[in-house]
Amino acid sequence: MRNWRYIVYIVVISLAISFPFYAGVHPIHVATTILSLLALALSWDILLRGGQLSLGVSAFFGIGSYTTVLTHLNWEVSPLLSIVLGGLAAGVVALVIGLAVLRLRGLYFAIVTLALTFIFIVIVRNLTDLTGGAIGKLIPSVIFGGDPAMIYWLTLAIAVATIITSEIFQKTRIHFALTSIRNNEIAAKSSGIDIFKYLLFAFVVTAVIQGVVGGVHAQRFAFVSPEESFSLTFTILPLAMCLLGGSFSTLGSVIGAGGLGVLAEYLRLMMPRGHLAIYGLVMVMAILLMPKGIVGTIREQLVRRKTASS
Amino acid sequence: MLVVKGVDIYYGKLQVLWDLSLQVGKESVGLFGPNGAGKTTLVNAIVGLVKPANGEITFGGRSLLPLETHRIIREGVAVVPQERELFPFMSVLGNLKSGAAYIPGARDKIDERMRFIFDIFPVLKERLGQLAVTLSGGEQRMLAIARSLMAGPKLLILDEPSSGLQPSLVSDLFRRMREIREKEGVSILIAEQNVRQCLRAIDRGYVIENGRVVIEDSAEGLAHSDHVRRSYLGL
Amino acid sequence: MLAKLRQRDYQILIAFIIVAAILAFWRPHVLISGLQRGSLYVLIALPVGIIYGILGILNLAHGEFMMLGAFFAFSLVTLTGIDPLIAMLPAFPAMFVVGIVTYRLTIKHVVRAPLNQFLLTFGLAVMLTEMANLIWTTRPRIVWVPYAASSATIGPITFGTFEFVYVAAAAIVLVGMFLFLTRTRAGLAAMAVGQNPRGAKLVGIDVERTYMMIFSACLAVLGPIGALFLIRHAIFPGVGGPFSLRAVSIVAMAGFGNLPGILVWGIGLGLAEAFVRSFRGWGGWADIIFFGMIILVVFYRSYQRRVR
Amino acid sequence: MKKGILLIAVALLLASSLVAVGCPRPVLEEPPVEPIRLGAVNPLGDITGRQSAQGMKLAVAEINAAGGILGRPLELIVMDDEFSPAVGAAAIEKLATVHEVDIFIGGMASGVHLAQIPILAKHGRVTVWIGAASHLVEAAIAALPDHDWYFHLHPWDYQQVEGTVEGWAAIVEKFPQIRLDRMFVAYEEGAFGAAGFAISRALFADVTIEGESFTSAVFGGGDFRAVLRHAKEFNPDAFVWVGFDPDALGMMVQAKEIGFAPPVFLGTPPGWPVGFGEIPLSEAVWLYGMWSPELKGVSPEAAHFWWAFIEKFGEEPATYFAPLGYVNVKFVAAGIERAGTLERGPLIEALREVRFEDTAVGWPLTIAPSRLIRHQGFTRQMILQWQGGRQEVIWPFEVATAEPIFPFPRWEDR
Amino acid sequence: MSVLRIENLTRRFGGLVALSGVNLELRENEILGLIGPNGAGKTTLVNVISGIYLPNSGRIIFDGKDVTESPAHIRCRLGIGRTFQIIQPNQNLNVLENVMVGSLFGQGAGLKEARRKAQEICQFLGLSRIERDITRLTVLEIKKMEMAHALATQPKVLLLDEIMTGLNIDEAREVIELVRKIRDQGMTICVIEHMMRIIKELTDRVLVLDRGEVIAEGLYEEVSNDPRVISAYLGEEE
Repeated sequence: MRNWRYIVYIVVISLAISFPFYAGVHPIHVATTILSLLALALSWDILLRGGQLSLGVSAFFGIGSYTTVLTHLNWEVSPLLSIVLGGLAAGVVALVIGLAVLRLRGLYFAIVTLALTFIFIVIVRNLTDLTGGAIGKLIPSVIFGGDPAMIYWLTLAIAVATIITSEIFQKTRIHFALTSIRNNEIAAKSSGIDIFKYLLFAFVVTAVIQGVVGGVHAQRFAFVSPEESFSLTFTILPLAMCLLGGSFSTLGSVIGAGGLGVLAEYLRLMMPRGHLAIYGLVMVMAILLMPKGIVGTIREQLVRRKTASS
Repeated sequence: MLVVKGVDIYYGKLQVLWDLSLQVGKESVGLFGPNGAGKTTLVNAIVGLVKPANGEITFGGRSLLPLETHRIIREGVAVVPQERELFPFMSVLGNLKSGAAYIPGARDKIDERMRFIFDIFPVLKERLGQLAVTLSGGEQRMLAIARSLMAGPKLLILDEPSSGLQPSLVSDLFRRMREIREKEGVSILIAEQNVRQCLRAIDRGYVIENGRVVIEDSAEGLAHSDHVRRSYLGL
Repeated sequence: MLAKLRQRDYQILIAFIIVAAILAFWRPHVLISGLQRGSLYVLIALPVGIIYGILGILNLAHGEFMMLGAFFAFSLVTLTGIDPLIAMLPAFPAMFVVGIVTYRLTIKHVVRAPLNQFLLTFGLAVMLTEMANLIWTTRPRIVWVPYAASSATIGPITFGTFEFVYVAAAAIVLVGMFLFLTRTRAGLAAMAVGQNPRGAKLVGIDVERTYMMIFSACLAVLGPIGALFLIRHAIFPGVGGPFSLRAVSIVAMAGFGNLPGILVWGIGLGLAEAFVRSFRGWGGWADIIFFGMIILVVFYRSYQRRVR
Repeated sequence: MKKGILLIAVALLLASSLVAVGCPRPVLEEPPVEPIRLGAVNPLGDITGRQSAQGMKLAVAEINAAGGILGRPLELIVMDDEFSPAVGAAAIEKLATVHEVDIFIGGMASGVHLAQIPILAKHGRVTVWIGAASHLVEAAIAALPDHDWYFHLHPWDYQQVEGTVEGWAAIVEKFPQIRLDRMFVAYEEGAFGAAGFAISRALFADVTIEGESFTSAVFGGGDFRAVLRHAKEFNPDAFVWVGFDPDALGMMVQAKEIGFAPPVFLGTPPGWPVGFGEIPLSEAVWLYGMWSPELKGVSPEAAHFWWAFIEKFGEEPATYFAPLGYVNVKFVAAGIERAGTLERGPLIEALREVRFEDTAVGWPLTIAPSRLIRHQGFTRQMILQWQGGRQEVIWPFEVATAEPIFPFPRWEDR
Repeated sequence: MSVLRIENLTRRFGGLVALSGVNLELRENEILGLIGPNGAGKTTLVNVISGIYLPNSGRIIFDGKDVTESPAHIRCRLGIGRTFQIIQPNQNLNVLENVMVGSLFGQGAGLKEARRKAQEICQFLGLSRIERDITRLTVLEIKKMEMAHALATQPKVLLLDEIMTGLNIDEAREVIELVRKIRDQGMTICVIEHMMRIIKELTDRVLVLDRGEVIAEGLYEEVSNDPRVISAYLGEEE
């Protein structure tokens, strides 16, 4: 029966990889966007598993975007390498500010990470010489010459890497550390868990993911600006996807991102004007009817059925 | 006064009370049993925090089952829960007032009730302006009892009043319960693990085990019951 | 805790008065516009603080509800031609009803479920904005009343006077809330519910109803606030979003549940912003002051907590 | 809980019916024969994008009513970009591959368009764009190996400023009492304002310019007192604010508060709040624009558009993107007519030759190279002034509808 | 031979002195009872020893090393294990996984090894149904799990904070037997209780705390007759 599972994995992965061969260009674009949001959602969830609710996804996304564009422009670093640098820069920034902000908990952590996003916006906007100020910067050419399939594969690779990271976080000792921290920090400490180390590690790893996604975004659309690169959309949309799909699991974010992404596309088609209102309504309804997210609710039903039969 | 009849309660699939019946008239009644026997569940069921699957709970002839908790309290049932459930950042005075303010009959008699309470718990008078959170464990327990008395209840239910109290305070507490019973004429139901101390305060008692009533007897009878001795007094 | 002045608050108050005195001589207009703007922040943040303190819900759609209140007042003004100040009166019950409906349909189900309320109130924000967009479009709407631009001159400085209404309104709302919470039975119930909902049930308080009333009352206040806002600002569907963010930030800064703190930090931020802006060419950095201060204060608080 | 779900369901119904009423029918007109497909991308949630799409619809309806072009009807497909680069880019891809449009039209925000350019370039189909004024966009297009297929009707940001430089020179010459030696520019701190200020500073060569940024009311700002105070201290001949529509009221009210009434008070938002002209503070405020409703008095085409639009949609055009959308389709139609084919080469050639003496925006339209790209349409914007609640055209003098009011009347006299 | 020595330990919370000048010595392989009325500072002492709070003054010497300033997780790894009075088991993990956390981080075991050790310990404590959901455990099982979790960190010293609370007499007996069994494995144990009966049965030596101070130390019989203890613990004679 175990093998059956792997067959599903293989089918899904090969379908995902071969997607550009049987899908039109528009679906590829949509899928690329969904995949990058998926990576953001999952990275957000990884930190949440340690009990830390970050509202600073946009900050690392933006840092990644800017680093990518600036290194690419100023030092003529190749696009792929510049994306890696974007991730590294986000990681380094996370390491530095993590030393301070990870001492905070709960809503205080959330508010400070959000405030940091705005501080980055102000800094980027005012350092006109380096960043191009409010107007932003332009790259003369898009990565891979704008080939949507190549960009899709790149994004897919990042999303898969994020999924693997997430699974590693779920299957190794890190999982035990993060859940214990989320459950009760004092008890976790007394079990020998170095809380700060694990949270910092998760914070940096997720920041790197967010930075890389930001870098790809910048390379894909070939420009950065404070409003676009630090847009709160990149915090809120992944958050919504993760919570709707179900937090604390890899599958939850995957389903949430896929579901909400496709839904958004469908709504846009159905009603060119006003689909965003429905989008909001769907979020509200989902929270009211499925407070644990899609995966959480299904899992709960399964458990209930199991206990009922036993 | 309070009649519990054939009550079954489940937590999910797990049944915790089995066909449980008891009565409290104008008297003090003890409800004994080891941890996990279902005492707290029964208390919660009476005040409407848990709804039974079967059975009936009436108070003064009126069914309590369809009522929400705050309605039951307004009917004249007061409860001192095990966790005390005070308002930590409110003063002692505020806590006391809150006990009477939402009970139709009691809200006009706050001063009168307050005098009565200072009579029984003089220490609270000294602490009137202090925040509840700054009181010691014993004082908080007194405040919780005093708050429920502010409502001028017909029935007072205490859940594990001795838990977390040092032994010297426990006997004092039960002495006061006796006093309240005599002065106020209020019916009292005490759910307790500590049988020996509690027997002084009650007229009659039930012993429950695994969600079923196993013994019902007078205080005198319970004190001499072998069964009770064996399982609870550790003798 | 809730609405209780402590010694430290007095110290902050004195520090405030000193800062104000210095500003009054050095840059008087900073004092005036900072106070006015800060009061607006306080006005919008206070209900957020109350809702958080009692229901445990951080309402991210707060600014959007203010937008709704402002549009209600606007519709009333344009349809009937009444003065916006008079439109404040019907705006109160109207928003109260909005509050009740919102509570019953949504908030009720997520009280004290921290993650979900985040998403729920955010979903509400999106919905309200987009519905307003469908009804009124994104074109900004304005009303004009001559007193909105009234001004006074004292010595060398000329300044706008209308926004002192914000200061007065903030004072009224704060004092009103304080009296309500400490002097009335319903207020006592609200405090009790906020501190211990289970305990509140056990003294006979209808917790559900208290939640609903407090939530609705806090939204109802947004009706008049929206009308006051309308007098000085153009309104459009997205007008509330930034204020949601600011209000939540101020509440976080004050320490969740600390109402006088909202007053202090709301006005403090107003003054700080006005101060930075008063230097020509540095206005672009004003936001960094706002968010930087939030970060510093939050860190200071957590540091304090750890030492204690 | 059951009851709750029921309530929610009712709310859902109400909300969706509201949405259904609020949103226009899908913008598809069923064609009898193979139509010519135009694909437009606009931010439909915003008034500019929505009315721009309406303007296009009006033009398509008129052309189809007259028998279409080359015997084929026009089909217009409008997609929303939600002001998001990712959505806007995907929309182009969809129009190209799913709807297989022949020509791309539309547009608004520069940020969105920057993301669309690579995809437009990949498909290389004829594109006639009426938005995206940023010089960054021009640079991005010029950097493409080939951009013959790209037509840009909206003036670039620097051209807009060049136009005002030219216009002001003409105004100062014609009305000697007006002076323009010292200018104070208050600009919103985002891309729109920052670019406006930078270009103004570069192009108004003979003018002493000071500037300061402010936070627009769109982003929760709206407190302009410090900026206005600094402007007052500077004592300029002209005060210019570069911001968005919601900033308009605050600017006027707060300037009046501190008694700041410079000889020229000028605002450059993309549109104005509803009823702005009716408030007394608006009198004699200058503005720049591509168009004015008052042009219907001097331009027959503008007048035709004005009344047709009102008749079709029951509302007045509120932004110049309404007539510009109309011109967009008219221009494309004229090109196709002239080329007699949809083939790329001849069509580009024909579009290059299209010449309108008069358009819905009141300007003549011809295609000429701009600083960096080959096919640029309009290159100037007008200088207007609010007079008696109307936006009167002051310059160019050929289409002027009124004489300027100068100097700015004192606040107390209103 | 002392495993843990505490010298002159003081801890204040704001104005409240929770512990003042506490001296304590844990001898190898003994069971020490730590008793005292409510608010005496028992749990605070445990928290200071395990590193949840740092002391204001004083020293903690463990196994010959000064650990006064060491963070909690380091002390756990050195060999100070503890249970909590209010147990908050990790709801997202099953029984075995909860126990595994101890060996994973307390002794740095790998996943496989941790699982094996956790199984061993559960078996040792008579904890069956280890794949079970936490929410369906009995009180006794939860207590056992808490002990198993602490044991899994392989401590030299085990601090049991009110592990008997909420158990009935039979269950308490079972736990007392288990504690003895654990001690026989060569561990040093400190039991915090306020039920005298259990202390009497279980411990070798007793230390009495009252208002943050050690007021008596010695064998149960000696201590229980100490008038200071009686008045502190049972209240002043009326």
